[in-house]
Amino acid sequence: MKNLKKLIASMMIFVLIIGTFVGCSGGNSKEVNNDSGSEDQVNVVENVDPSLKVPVIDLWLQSQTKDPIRYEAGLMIADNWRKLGFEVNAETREWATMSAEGMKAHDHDVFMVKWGGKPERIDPYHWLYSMHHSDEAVEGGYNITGYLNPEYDKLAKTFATSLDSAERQAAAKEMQVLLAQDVPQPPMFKLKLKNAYNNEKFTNVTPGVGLGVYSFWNFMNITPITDDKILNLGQTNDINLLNPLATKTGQDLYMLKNIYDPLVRLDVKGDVVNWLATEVNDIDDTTIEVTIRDDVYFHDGEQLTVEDVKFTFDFAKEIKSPTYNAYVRNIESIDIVGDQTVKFNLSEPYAPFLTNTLSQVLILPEHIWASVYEEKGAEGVLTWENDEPVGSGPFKFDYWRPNEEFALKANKDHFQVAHIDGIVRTPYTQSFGIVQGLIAGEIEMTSYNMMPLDLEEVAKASHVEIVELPDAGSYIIHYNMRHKPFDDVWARRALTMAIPRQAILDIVFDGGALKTFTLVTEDNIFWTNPDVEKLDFDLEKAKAELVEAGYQWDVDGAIYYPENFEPTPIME
Amino acid sequence: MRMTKYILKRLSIVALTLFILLTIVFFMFRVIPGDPVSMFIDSGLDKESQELMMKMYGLDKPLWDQYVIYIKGVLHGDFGNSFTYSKPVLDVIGERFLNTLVLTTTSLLIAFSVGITAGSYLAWHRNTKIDLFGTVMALIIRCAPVFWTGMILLTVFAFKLDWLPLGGMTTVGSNFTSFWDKIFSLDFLKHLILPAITSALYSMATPTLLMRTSMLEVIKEDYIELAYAKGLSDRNVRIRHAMRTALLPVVTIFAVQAGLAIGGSVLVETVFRWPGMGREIVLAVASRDYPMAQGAFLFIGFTTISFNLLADVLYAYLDPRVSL
Amino acid sequence: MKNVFKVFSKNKIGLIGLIIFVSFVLIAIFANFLAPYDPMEIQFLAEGGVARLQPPSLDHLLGTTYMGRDVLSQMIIGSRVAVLVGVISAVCVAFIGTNIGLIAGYFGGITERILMGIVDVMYGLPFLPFALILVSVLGPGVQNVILAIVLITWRNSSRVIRSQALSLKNRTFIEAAKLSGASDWRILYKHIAPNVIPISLIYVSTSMASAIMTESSISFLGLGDPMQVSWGRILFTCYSSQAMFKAPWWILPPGFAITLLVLSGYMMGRGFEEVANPKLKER
Amino acid sequence: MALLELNEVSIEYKLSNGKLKAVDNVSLNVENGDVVGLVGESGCGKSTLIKGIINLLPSNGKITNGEVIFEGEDLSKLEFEKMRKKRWKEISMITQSAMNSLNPVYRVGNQITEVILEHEKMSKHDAMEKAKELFDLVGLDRARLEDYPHQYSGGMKQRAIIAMSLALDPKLIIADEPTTALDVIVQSQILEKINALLEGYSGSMILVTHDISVVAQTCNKVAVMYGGRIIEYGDVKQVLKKPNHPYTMGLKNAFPSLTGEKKDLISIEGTPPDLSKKIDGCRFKDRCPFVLDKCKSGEMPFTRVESGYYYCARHDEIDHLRELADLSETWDV
Repeated sequence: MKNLKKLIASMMIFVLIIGTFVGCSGGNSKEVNNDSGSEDQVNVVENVDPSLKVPVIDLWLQSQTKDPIRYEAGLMIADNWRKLGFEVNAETREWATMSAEGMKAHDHDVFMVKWGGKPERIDPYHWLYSMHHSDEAVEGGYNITGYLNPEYDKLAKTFATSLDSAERQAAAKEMQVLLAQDVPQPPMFKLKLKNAYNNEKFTNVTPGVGLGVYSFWNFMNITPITDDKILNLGQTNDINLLNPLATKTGQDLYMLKNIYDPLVRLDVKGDVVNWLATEVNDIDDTTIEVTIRDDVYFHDGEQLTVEDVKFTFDFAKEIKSPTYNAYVRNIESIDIVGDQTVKFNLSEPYAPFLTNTLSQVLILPEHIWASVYEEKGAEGVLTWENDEPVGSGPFKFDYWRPNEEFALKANKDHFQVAHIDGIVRTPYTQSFGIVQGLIAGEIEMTSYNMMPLDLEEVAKASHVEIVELPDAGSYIIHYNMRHKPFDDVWARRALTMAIPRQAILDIVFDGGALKTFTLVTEDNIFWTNPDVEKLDFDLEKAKAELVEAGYQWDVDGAIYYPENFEPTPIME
Repeated sequence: MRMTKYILKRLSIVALTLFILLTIVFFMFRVIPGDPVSMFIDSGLDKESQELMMKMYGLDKPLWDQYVIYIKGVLHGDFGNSFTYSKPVLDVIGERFLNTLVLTTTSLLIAFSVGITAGSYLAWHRNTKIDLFGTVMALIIRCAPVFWTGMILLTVFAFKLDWLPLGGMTTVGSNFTSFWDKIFSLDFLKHLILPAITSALYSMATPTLLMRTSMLEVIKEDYIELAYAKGLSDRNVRIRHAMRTALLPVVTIFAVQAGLAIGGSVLVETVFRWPGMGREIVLAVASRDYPMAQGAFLFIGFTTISFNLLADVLYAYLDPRVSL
Repeated sequence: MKNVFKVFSKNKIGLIGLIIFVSFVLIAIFANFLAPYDPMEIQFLAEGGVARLQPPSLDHLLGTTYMGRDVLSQMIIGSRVAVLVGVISAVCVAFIGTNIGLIAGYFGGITERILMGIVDVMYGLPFLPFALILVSVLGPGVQNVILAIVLITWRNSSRVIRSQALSLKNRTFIEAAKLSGASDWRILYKHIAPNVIPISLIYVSTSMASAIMTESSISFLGLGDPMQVSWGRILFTCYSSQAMFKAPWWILPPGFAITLLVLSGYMMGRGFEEVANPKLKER
Repeated sequence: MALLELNEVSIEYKLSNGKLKAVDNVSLNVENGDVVGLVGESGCGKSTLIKGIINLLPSNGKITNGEVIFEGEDLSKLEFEKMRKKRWKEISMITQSAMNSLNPVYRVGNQITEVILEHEKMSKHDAMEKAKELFDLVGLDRARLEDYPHQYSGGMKQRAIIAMSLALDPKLIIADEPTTALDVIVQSQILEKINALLEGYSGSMILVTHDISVVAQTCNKVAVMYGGRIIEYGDVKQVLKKPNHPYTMGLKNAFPSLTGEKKDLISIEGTPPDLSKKIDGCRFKDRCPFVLDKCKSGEMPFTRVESGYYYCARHDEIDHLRELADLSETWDV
């Protein structure tokens, strides 16, 4: 027994030794690299007041599961920020945690999000108004960074309410200038989306802005070459829910947009075109009159009438649909003013009413939804699965076997008939399945964004053609202007200039993206302002601006605030 | 009669365990940071809509109320609606659960039939080179991470040789009228082979080694000598007497292995994209789909406990010395 | 240390296990000296461009990853997480499990019923899914992975230790100690505990093996500590980069390393088992 | 012709550190109707010998020399299948520890019918009928056939094994210490049962035991084994009344008197020889009180007596030694 005790004791010591050794060595895998500071020894102070030390920056990274790109890019950004003397604590978070604490509660220091370039964001209301107006700087609001700029707010107001598009355009361009110099949450990259299709079976592929080949117009225009007129679509996720009033994922909505019709649609460039509507008239700032077609029928044979239109908007409001809330919120009332005409009365002027409201709200058949409401009540409508959706769109719901297939067939009675006979959508759950499926001919099209390794793989198959389209959304790095050091514009500008954009493009994106300096991407010709200040990677200049603002460094290269420092939130 | 009483008693313990489990799980999921709504902010859910959606999910109520509502629902067989699928949790889980069950049952069948045969074979040829090789192999396979084995099998048999599909449960575009129609199809079988073998390889080592040890023990017994003296054939002695008796301890670990296999199905299902419970639980946790995760967790727990019960009953059936 | 070797020198399996384990520990301790590159540093080709998916060469003995990182260095640094998680969780698991088993077995009555009730409920928990949820609750990080593993696996040893304590407490030498007026705790830790230690040691080794396996599984599912290179995460990165079919040099080494280290745990456990129960030697 | 004829049989075990000659050059005849007692201390090779007869040696044991002739056929050279057919049918066994000789997971009845069905073309039902008759014969309740071994007492198990051994009416039954593991009362019951059964049994039997009193009650011949060799063989009455080998004398002293006269039991000091080493001279030399120099080397002379034989270097002084052997001082070391 005695021997055993000794044995235990020695093992314990052994364990402790391992623990300390391995544990200690675990901490120092990243060393602060100060080689840039050694060249110009400006503002290096020997006995700097420790209370002036610029606080540690918590950089939240997306865990690799969701997006390896943001993870890798984040590591590179952190490395370069450290070169400026900032102490950066990079840690990863799950998306659900990060969005609740950052996107919603605004408790972050800094994190990155890839914002999707949906067609309804072509009118840059979301980018310029929602994301930067002071009204949205509250918890849950889109002004995640907490950008407060009265001058900007004024421009934003004009942009949001004016019906004169030239005036709106001018305001938008001015706002972009302000954002580019204040860099509250600068955009960094936009993807070069690479979708693929089978060119031996289909032609006339029309990718639409934001959605690529997943665009409604592509489904309308794509033309079969062979007798196989069913388009097999491979995606990574399955459809979740077919209730337009309750769904929250784009994947569901884009399919629902084929089944249901809105009053107007956004075309491949994002411009408004009439759809159910034949005529849209602005009577004044807050009154819009819409006349609809008289030849539209729901898939069950009932005619689509102005009553259905009025019902849809009223209903979404009545049952408090979270999905439609943003669209119908500022509609005060809807009047039926003629056999085919309705009048929308807005509570306040809302410029993007067509792009952001009329194009998004899908007209529901009153005869179906009213009875569901009667049966289940408001909550019941929101949890209703709507397993066999009846719409009026150019595609009818065919069947859905979860995790296996979701199928639509063309509605030959629609006022605009697609060239294909149907769509079969298969969820693959992992992208290499999609790539192999394309090569093997199991599927003919995917909106999955091909990675370099995938491209290598499909290059061997001559029937797979790549469609390239720049993304209208971008990777945005969200600083929090409520937290130090992001409350100071000079710190933000310097940090922005320390983002190694080119290196990230080369290494992380492997050429699959472009740099971007404005939230309204350069391809959005009408709205973008190409002449904004471009704070690209430039450590020298970053350092110079910090020096000019009075920042100082200790001998180890760590950065400190100047004495009696008052942050400058925005440029004068 | 005694058997029924025993089972009833066991079932009540099961129910209690499940209730405790349920409570732990319920509160644990609420402790996980993040909520099921805010993760959709970037896709266009503004402030007011987020609140409406929280209300839609019933998450605006105090935690205790939510718990009471949930427990009441469970007692009525209602596990709530999945946030992600907006379907009753049972509907979603039902199918996933069957998928997992098919996979684990197949792999356990393979693992135990091969393991038992191999173990008794090794014991029969004890102290030979085959025995040494087999034992070492079993140990090594047991120590190899199952997802890694899966990745390698996938690379070799699906990618390089192209004999078997790369994953999933059925070929894209195949059409089955029912669950049974599906699982008895050749296509399904092809998809099943790799994940089942991967999982089986992992579960195989324990029964093999245990069977070997147990056999070695049994071979020394007098009744084996007597069986030989009786003039029974080698085969008969080995199968009817040695293996049959040596089987008993192996049965007891069946429950443990089944529990491990079901819990471990997360890994195999991830590697092979098998639409089962394990993967669903990971997805549900990631998307904070509380009802789904709770339900899935409860199902897995229930299955684990049921397998324990099954093993006990099976043991009592196989060993006349044990009465329940 | 001498004692450890003395125990093992008689026992081949245990000795091999110990040698493997000690080698990994040494690699882990000296990882920073052994690793030819920083495991997270992106390597570039001489002609520029990232050294993506380079097969093994003299510069990179085990090739590079898709992001151009040196696989060998990642393997070496990754051993730290494995050894750390393995050793610490094993010791904690055995410590907690042994104590709970001892207390339950010795005191009996309501204490035992409650403790063993907890163990029973713990057994109803599906191991890996529960570990995943715990890690989600606690957040990523090696220490949280260890905590999650310990919180679940202590159940394994407590049952066996309890039955040992049960049988020991009725032995005459315990009765004698009681009569001489020793307190319960003194009897428990002075007289009973030393007798169950050989069994605890078996659990230390096997818990180490299972902890290492669990850590790599959690990392493989993407829930490990993303700031630490670990073998499971190397596999996860390889799997999710879709390069697994093309880069055997990337996918094979971590698996072999995990297998070997886990194996060493079981082998040492086997060694302790033979010490605790010499009858096994004949097999 | 003898039923079983062992000619100079030697059996060796291969061990990790060499060889062990468990049976060394043993010859023995069993005639039809004989009940031969095989007596010896544990480890003397008697179990090995009988395993050698039915060819059930463990894999490291081997008959290295001699022949085992059963009904004119050398069993040691018989191939497995042919041997298998003979087992139980021709030679059955009553095993040493009936406690463990029944498989715990099968009903006793099934274990009996199993052997009947294996060797005879018979329906299951008939086999069961036969088993019932056998149970009647050994005095067990027929209904107990349906029970599992763990529901039996030790004596019942032994009876069940006896019943089983009789199932195929074999020519030879080898009873390997059938009573050792039982308590005294049950021992005598079982022994009585065996004796009673032998009345109606025409075949032969080898009764292995370390208890010489059992031999006296049951057997008509006795072979005394020591250190791997039969050192004395002969008619039971002859041998017990006038043992010729000092070991037999000692053995006789160690057990209660057969005639019932009161006397002190004297045990033989020392341990049997290590069979893994080559033994020169008499195997009993280290424990024999009468040991002389001539005992210590070479082969011991073979002395034939009226009903058998023995090996002792002092064969010419046996009567004198026998007197000395009755005194307990002789055996003091």
